[in-house]
Amino acid sequence: MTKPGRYGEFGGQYVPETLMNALIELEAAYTKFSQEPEFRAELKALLEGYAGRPSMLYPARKMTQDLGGAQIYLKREDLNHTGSHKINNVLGQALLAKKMGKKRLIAETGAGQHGVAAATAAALLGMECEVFMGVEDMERQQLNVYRMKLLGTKVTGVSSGTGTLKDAVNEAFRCWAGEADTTFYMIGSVMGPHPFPMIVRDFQKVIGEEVRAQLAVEAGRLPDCVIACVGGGSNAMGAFYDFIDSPGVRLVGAEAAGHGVDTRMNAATVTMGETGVFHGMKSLFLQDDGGQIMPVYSISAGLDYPGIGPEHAYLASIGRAEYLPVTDAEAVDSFEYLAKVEGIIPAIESAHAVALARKIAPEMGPEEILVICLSGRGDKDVQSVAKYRGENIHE
Amino acid sequence: MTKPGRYGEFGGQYVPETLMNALIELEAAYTKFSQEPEFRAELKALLEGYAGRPSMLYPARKMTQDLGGAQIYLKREDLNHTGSHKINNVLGQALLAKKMGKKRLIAETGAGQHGVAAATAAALLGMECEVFMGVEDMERQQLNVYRMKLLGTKVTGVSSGTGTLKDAVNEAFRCWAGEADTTFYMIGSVMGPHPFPMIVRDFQKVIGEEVRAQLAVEAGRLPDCVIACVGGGSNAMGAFYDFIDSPGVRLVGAEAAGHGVDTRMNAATVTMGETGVFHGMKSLFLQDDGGQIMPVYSISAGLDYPGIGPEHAYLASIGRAEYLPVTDAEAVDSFEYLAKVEGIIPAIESAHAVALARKIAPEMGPEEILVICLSGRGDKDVQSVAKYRGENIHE
Amino acid sequence: MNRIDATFEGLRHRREKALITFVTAGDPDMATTEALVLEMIAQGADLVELGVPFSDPMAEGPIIQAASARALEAGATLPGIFDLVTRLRSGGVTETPLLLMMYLNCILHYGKDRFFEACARAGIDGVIVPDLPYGEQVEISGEARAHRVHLISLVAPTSRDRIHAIAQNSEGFLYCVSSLGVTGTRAGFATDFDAFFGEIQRHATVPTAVGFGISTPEQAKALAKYAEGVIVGSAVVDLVAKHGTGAAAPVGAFVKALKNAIRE
Amino acid sequence: MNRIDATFEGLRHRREKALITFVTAGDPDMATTEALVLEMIAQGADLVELGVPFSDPMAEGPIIQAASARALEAGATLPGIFDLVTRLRSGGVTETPLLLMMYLNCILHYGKDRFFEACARAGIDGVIVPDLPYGEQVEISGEARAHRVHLISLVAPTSRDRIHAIAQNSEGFLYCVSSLGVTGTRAGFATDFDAFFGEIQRHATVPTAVGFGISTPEQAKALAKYAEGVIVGSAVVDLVAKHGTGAAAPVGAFVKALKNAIRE
Ligand SMILES: Cc1ncc(COP(=O)(O)O)c(C=O)c1O
Ligand SMILES: Cc1ncc(COP(=O)(O)O)c(C=O)c1O
Repeated sequence: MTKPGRYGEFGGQYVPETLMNALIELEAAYTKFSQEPEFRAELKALLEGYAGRPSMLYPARKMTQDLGGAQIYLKREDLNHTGSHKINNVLGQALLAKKMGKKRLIAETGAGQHGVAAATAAALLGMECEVFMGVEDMERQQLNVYRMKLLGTKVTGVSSGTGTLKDAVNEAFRCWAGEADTTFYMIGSVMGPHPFPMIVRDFQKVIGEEVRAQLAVEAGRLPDCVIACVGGGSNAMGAFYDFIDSPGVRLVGAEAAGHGVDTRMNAATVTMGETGVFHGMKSLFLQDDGGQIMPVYSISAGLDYPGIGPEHAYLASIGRAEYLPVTDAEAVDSFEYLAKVEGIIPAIESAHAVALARKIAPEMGPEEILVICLSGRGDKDVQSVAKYRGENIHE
Repeated sequence: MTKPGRYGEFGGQYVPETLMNALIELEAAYTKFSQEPEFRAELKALLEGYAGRPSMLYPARKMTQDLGGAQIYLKREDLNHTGSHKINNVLGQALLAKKMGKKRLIAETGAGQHGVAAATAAALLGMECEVFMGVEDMERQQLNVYRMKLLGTKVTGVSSGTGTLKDAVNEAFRCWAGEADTTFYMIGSVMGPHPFPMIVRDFQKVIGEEVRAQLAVEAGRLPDCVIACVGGGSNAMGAFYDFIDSPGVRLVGAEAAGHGVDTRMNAATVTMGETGVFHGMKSLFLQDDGGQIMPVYSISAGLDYPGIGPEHAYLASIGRAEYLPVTDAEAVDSFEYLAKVEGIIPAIESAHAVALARKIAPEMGPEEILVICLSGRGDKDVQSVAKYRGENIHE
Repeated sequence: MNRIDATFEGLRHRREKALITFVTAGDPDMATTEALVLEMIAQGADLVELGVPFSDPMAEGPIIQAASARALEAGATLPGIFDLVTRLRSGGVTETPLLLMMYLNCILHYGKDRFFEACARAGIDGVIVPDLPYGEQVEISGEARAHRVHLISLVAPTSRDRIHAIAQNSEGFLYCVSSLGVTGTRAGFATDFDAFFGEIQRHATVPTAVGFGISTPEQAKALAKYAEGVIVGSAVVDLVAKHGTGAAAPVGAFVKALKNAIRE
Repeated sequence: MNRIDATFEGLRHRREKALITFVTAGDPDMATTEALVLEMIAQGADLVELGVPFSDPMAEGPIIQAASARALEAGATLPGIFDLVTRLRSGGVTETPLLLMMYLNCILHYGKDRFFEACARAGIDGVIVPDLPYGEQVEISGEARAHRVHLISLVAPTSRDRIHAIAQNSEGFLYCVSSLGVTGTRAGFATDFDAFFGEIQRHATVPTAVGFGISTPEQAKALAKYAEGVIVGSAVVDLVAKHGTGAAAPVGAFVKALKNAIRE
């Protein structure tokens, strides 16, 4: 990292001046509280006593045997309360908000995963919460909208732009700009202006730290490869971070290639994107000829984002991590594979990581260890996979 | 217990002679393996290393504060892999089946919870699996049907009778009667002929044992009251069993009262049922004037069963446990309550237990401890609760 | 003397095998059942089983399940079945044993003692309870005996060590289940009948009858050699399903063919 | 001398406040924008901002968001906007400063140096980049300066400790954001303008202009007293939304009213 908030050339704080004070205040508060033993103890209590951490590191013996290469472990974030790694981040941010004396939480959401997590944290900590969600996404994800309402959160539709995640992010920033004194913006991934990418990464790095500790006990050594899917990049950064300075650990991110990187229907930011500035950060983005942000596509709603967190862009630029595209077809195939082989239905996001593992593991030796970050569970995706397979399912 | 397989007058083995040998073989195998350290170690490894046990005992501080009585703890079976206590049972039974040299597993399912758990265990242990499911239930629960197929299980529709859970049980027994030499029947609750109620209870009693151990650490003492919902009764028996001989622990089961016990639309077996023989056991059943088994109703598919496990019937008969009816309205209300207050969306089954806790906790002292067995998570129920509230949600 | 015992004794004297046929009472209505019973007896049935419909006939295959559902739908009840038996007994069926085949819950719900008293009064000679295996029979055996109604025991190829005890403690006749699984019609049998019946006959104190899956005169003939009687259920019920209230003639013809087949 | 500096100097001599108006370029089409710019200048606009449409205008409220979307839909591009500016400059708009208001990504994507060169060539005097706060301006400030295009700084009521540095380092004019949140029309302002502008004026080295939410001549007049200029955007764009290609007349009338209000 070059200067605070920068990862090489990436990162920064590209936001309207109206928001700068809020970012400065946030950074100061985070710096203060994240070093206080009390804050750390409270967060630990929430993670262990509510989210269910540490999450299991599961030796996938049948998969290992089937692929005939590296020993495969699954980091079971799917077993967390609310079903994904998103809870790690929202508990951290909500607690921080509470310490900062904020009364109100806001968040953006795409398919609703981060929104549901945010609403959960808000309910638990007794705070008001409003989630911005594209109207297209609301229509597609009515169940998650209802879930957020059940948790006591107000869901506000965003009809500007494509009516999807990126527009919801825009709207959350706009809202925050108007009321940052009372309101805390809980961003959903390692994205946005500094200090968000740092804060979210810090709240997610528990994933990799646990992997290190668990493997030390299980195998007495480091993993040889860690694979995670990358939307904004929070579960991947969480899984990678503790290993960045261990050069023997290969870090691989799975990007959503949708219908293929040779089509316009993908969300493979590192593979296909260009450096740009968007959502407050300098990073890699899928853009058209005029520098307009492109509509993106993936079967996986959680990977359907035209950018990537700046720290990932940096790791890609220096070659410390690789980011490889995985198509819808490969992801669905691996979704089905893990269900059949291990009795675990992964989130379709996580299935992208599984797909890469199925390519990489057989090329590794049987003494080597490959860890897949299983970022979430797939209950939410069964319907769309069925639809993908041409089965007409209603509930 | 009076004689093996009997709980007072309840229990027994009321099955066709064609099945008796299978039951005898099962009992012998269970007796043998359940005492072997190797079997116990393997099961423990599955429960801890796959299902995610021990499940958290969560102090529900906001709920405690809100109700102003006993200290409330939630036993978080919802955090288990596949989202409910059902996994405890299927891992035990599937492992037993494997030890017995069976190639094939069969199971019945109502809404699909036990079926999905069974399919999961089968996938994990690499065994063939067929699940019987009423055609009505299949139509209502297409997602779970697809989920089972994803896990590699064959789902067979049962159109006889009411095309629901009880008919699926009938069909599973019929199937088993024809091929018990190769096939293991994994029953889904503490029901059916001996030794099933005992086996399932033994595989579920880990719930109560963990509660005891966890509370000993947390509070240095026993709970004063344990509440669980009762369909067939497996999560309740699992939660109660370790405390039966501790007379200071009040045991309360929540029965589904559907539209009310003054209507025909309920499933409140202890409150409204009579002693009878069905599904291989003597117990309490909802029956009509002619001794025909009644169609039952509850908003909760998992409690929608016309009987109850024989050990519960016994505990009710001797007054050791109470079984109180909870209506749909009360359950939905408590479903919403727990979401808002603790950020936990419970299974609608478990919400029945929460509803009783909301009545009982305020009558207890602040030094007393009440444990709710949160048998499962409520993602599966969001849609039907929305429908109950008149919201039209599609996916 | 119980009509079952008398009937088997008479058959033994005549060196004949017993033909035992089954219909579900009240399918499609009680009048048809009455006609069917009379016709089956006229065409050679030596004993008749009346199935008491139950919502959840766990031991039955699809044919009898469906008949049971039709009968319940048509309003069949246990009191109605007792009335039918009473009518049959007063209408000339004085010698042929009539049995009820039914699930335990209906007996318990009616009241055990009251039930067997009603059996005796109406003229029921035996009761077959598929979900009451040997070992649980104490549940109702006292009441049955008090009213001189035979509780028929079943024995299956999988009964193994239990065959001895079941055979020795049976009354009326011993119902030998010819195939695993549930009732229904079958193309063939996987059972090793020589071994199975060898074991049974070593211990049996009452006549034996074989049933479950017998649907043709040929099958009846082939199995008749192992036992004193042959039981045919689903195949009859199947004809009732097809012919409804007009089933008496085809059922009669079928029963006649069965009786001829086991008579040769 | 940059036209912005010259214009403010002239206004100061005449003891007039600057009226700065905004339209989204290409909404609903370039010809209309051209007509609007000419009409606004004719009716008293002293500086004109052209909004470069962006897919994701994070600092904008619904009115300008919608205009941006309409312009993109109609095919507006940065080269097209440079063409428009070139046409305006060769068509007689020689003195009035023209500024681009746009998001950083469009500049980076076009190429920083190439962009400012194009600005200079076409006759753009300043660039307002809402997502480039003081502190990140080094990103493009070198290139801007090389081509003598002013990079306009914004300062907000929440800028607090930053006001000093921003004010001291600004060029052209200092864009003082009159309300929090995004652009748009507002009924009232919660800002303590005396304190805010007191702090700004203590440090400002260039003229100040106030904007964000000013939609009526009355508001313009009330706020004009704090600064050397008043910026009106959404209210103009709203008229374009309503009147489309026929917006020149109503926009002209509105601009005239605004200018009159701040002239008194
Ligand atoms: C299960 C799961 N995995 C991964 C992601 C992608 O987010 P990120 O890249 O920030 O981990 C999401 C986003 O919703 C998700 O729900
Ligand atoms: C979450 C949950 N709780 C409870 C039950 C009821 O079963 P039991 O009474 O055997 O625990 C079910 C059955 O499907 C269930 O899914």
